[in-house]
Amino acid sequence: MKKYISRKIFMYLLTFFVAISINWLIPRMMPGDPILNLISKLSRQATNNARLYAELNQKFGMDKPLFSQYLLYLKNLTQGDLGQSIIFYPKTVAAIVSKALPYSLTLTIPAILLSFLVGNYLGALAARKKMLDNTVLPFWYVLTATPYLWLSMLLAWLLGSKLNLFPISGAYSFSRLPSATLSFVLDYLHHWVLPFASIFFVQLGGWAIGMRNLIIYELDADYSKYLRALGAPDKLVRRYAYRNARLPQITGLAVQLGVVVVGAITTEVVFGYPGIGLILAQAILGQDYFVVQGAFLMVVLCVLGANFFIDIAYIFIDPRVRHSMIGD
Amino acid sequence: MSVEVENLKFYYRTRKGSVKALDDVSFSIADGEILGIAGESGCGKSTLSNGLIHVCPPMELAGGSVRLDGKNLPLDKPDEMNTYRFRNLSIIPQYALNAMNPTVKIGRYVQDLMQSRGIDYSAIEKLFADRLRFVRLPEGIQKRYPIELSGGMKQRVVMVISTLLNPSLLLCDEITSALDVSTQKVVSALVAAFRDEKIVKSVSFVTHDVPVLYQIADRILIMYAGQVAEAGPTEEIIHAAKHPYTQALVAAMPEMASTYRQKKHASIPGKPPALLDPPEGCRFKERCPYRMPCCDERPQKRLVGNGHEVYCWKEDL
Amino acid sequence: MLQVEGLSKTYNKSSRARVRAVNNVSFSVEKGQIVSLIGESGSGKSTIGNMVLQLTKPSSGRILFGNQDITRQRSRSSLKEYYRKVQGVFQDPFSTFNPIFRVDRVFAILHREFFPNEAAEAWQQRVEAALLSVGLTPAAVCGAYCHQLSGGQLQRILIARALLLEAELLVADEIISMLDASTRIDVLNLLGEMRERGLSMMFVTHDLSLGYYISDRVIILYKGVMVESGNTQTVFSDPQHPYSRSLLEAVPRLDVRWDELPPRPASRHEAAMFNPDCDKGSPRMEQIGEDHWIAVRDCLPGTEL
Amino acid sequence: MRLKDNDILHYALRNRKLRIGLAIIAFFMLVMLAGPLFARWEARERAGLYPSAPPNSTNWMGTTKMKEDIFSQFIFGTQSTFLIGFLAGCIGTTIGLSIGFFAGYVGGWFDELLMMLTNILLVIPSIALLIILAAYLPYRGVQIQSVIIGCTAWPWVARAVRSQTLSLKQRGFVSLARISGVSPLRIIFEDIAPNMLSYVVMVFILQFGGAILYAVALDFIGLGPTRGISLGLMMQEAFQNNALQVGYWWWFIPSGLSITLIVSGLFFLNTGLDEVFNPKLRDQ
Repeated sequence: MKKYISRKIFMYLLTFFVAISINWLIPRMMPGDPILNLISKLSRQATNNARLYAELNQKFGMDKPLFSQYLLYLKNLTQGDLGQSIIFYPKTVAAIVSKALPYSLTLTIPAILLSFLVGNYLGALAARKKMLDNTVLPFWYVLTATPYLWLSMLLAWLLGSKLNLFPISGAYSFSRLPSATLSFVLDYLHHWVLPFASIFFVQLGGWAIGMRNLIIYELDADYSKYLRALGAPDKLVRRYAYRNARLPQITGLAVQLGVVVVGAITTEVVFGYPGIGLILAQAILGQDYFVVQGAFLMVVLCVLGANFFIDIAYIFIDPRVRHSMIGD
Repeated sequence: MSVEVENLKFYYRTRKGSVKALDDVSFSIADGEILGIAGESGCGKSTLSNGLIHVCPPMELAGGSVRLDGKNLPLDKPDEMNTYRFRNLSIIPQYALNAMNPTVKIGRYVQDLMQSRGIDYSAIEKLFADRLRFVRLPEGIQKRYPIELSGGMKQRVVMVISTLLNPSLLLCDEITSALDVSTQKVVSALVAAFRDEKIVKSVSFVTHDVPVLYQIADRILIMYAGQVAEAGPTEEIIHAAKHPYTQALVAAMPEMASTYRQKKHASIPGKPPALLDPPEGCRFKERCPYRMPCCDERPQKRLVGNGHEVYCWKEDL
Repeated sequence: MLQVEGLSKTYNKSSRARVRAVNNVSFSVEKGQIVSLIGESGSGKSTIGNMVLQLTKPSSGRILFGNQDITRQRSRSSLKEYYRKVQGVFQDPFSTFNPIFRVDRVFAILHREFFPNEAAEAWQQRVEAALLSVGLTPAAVCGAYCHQLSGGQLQRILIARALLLEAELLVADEIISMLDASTRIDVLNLLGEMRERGLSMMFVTHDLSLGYYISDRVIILYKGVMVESGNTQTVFSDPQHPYSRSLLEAVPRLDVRWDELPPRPASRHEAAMFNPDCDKGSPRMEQIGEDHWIAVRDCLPGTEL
Repeated sequence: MRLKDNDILHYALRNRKLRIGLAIIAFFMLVMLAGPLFARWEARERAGLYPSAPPNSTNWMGTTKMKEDIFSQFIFGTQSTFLIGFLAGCIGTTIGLSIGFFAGYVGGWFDELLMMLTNILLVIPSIALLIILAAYLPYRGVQIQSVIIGCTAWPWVARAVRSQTLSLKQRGFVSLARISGVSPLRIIFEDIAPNMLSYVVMVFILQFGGAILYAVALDFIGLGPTRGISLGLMMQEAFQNNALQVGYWWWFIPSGLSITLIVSGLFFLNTGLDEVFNPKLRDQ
């Protein structure tokens, strides 16, 4: 057991290390001198680039050999110094990113978990009722095929500007300051509904379809046949099939995390929701590479953390995995 | 007579028509008797066991009746059959090695099963433990997952579970074919022991392995292409078979007494007929060395000894 | 013909649990001789077959074919030369034929790989001759897909394939366990006929009655260890190793019931026997009769037998 | 793959999902091929009489704020989106296939290494990788965008193909080929690959759809092709010019709808094929 976990930890550390290195390597892979590259982009910002050039040069230590640059980069990273933002000039990247993270998490985590639970339940239902299977199932396919940003725009336009039921930008109305009062929380939720809905519904379809197929396989498995041969009522057969079909869905959850990031980014942009996604989009428009790198690392960190958690938790959920790990 | 089967027919509905897998089969199993049912693959022996316990599409009941302890089984009404399943009629399936839910402990599995069948688990718990000891399985097995057991152990656990309510008829469907020789002997001896201990009243033991039947079966029923060829006491079927197919089948079995050089066994030429539209009359006529014109009509049952029936026109049986 | 010396194969399932599938097995197969490897699942019999066919790399030990150690060969040409003389037939006929091609593609592959410059008609003649010699009518078989033929027919096509290469050694790995009782005897008789024509064979099976029926010498395997070997009649009539004795008693027979088996005289070599369940290390083969060997513990020096 | 008996063909023709999928894809192929004949203006050309006009007789789909004709943008946008999806799909499938095949067939440390690489890339969200790659590219054409999408979308393909190859490798006909002296490369392409043809087609369809969704997301956050037009770019421009608040629905509804329809058509096609090849999933 310990060996399995230590191998997993090693794998995730390695993955994180590779992610950081990619993040560091790409600007250097690009043709031309990365600093000149950055400066040529910066020159359009009317800040005094002489001082910035000196600072960047010192920051990157371009004269030193490549490897020591890399060590410098890692050292800064460990102290949480992700560099200086250009478009939000005085603020450091670490500050910007850590301020945006809570908003992203409150949006994506509920969307992922709720869509997982509701989707699996609906999928199990569809495998049982033929009527549901023929009418709703094709609708779910269309749902998974919908780009997140289009669903967000549709909801924003329909429920937002046309019917004026929900605000369509920001995490809370501008006149308020974040405080723990009930009215602020209500206002916050009021802004939260539409972005949540657009991630939730697109994810929902995927889980429902996955569960519908998995349950059909489980209902056809030998242990279900044996239960029916012993006269067990459908309720028990379905309960067992649902539990076993949910296990592969949990591993699916881990993989899905990486995909849902796409949705989060574009949805946040449409609703102007101040999460990591919006920061990333603004940084790209403003050619602010430090923020882009910082946002990338934060996204990768969250996804890796969640994946690691699910991998370890899965050992305690599925006895077959636990058994194959310890060896008979 | 605990089990009487009359003109039973199970067909499979397919796109090209219905496959007559089991076509007008009649036999009976006395109390305390192990009836061996043998035949090559495709002769309908597994269709018989699965049909008796659970008729589900694409299989359908096309005719005939089955009486168990005098009561007519509603084979074509699955939910009505539920009252009989597991209580009076139970099965050890061919896929016994993965018949238990892999993610549930064995004790928990039996508990769920009992509660779902409306049986109070505390009454059964002691019996379940005794039966596990009877098949020489450790008590602690209830806390383990099916994946942690060997093939032989899983087979025995399923045998205990299937017979927990002392059914009067136990259907065994090819339970030895997936096992090694030594485990095979243990499992077949256990089936005989279950009958001796009156845990089950009668047993139908389906297999393609005729030597196993010679060891534990009281009577043997030989099936060919969905119909009964011959049925009778084990000794007569093996050493004094009357139906040409049974004679050829037993002759084609190499056994520990003869080698290739001493006695070259002969095989049966040709292939069993397709059951989509089976030939008229005796279905073995294409491959039978004693074929006669009258073989084009369906042979009637003829008694050639006490409880020894043959479906064949041949005069000097 | 084939000399196997000290052959072993260990799989490491996880870094701690190393499974020793084959443990220091040595035997030989002479010309025109059928040697059957009998054992239950997990006894390593198929692994030995695969190692002789060079489908699995042995962990240690040597395999000499005509005094050439094939475990050291590397080049593909030497491998192809080896397959010209040593061929195999596998257990599941329906898995041995690629379902999306016609069955006679296996012959076309032989033509391309081994006889590239032979004329098409001459090759077709030889194919039809080989099919006839295994009791198949070429017209019924050529051009068919594997799901249109019976298991017995498919296995006979593979045997015909070995004949086409004029193979000297055939490794038959459980080739009849998937066949029906009536067709399996045909294939067995065919193997018998080919032995008369000088083809030697390694017959891998878990069914003792088949081993008894067809083979000249027999090797009984248990957990990768060769517990007993020798002439078929001597071993089966006078088994010494406890495992072979229990195996022989477990076989369902058509002539006598289990409880009516005559009691066997006690084994003469109980003490020195190597028991794979509890003894570690590798056994040594000790001759206890004319062509009758059993595995003994190596660590007891000087015990006379 | 030769249809052994007409059973597969029979179910294929009757499968509703397959028919819907094919119909949608055929429609958009038509739009792509015949469309340019009806497009009276270039994508970026000043066309309509007045800006942000709703659909009318001259501009069938209305105009943008910059008086560009939305209908012609729609036609050329569909073309480039289709192209990106196809190219990225091909690249992603090819990389995934070759890594999956060789890791599965060769095994040993080679397999260990490739699978470690695949697992690493599987965990790192490919969109993040894409953004980093795209952000640093000085010039982004349609081809370059499909290359980077393809290069980051292959890990799940590699893992799935590897497990398929491992199971096929155990099949008898691979051992038979090996003892017939057939070279490993030929075994992979003549024995293993054809058996996975149906699976490879389904993988390609999923890659095609996935690539379109990624491309649209990239275009929307400003990393789309610097020249030319794509459906994602149209929606980004609509959003930038607050078409939502002002209600120029014709600017973003058709492009979003057509992306959804293309991708759902592909998903229907994939599920239909899945049901044809493993009957258990058919509608009960």
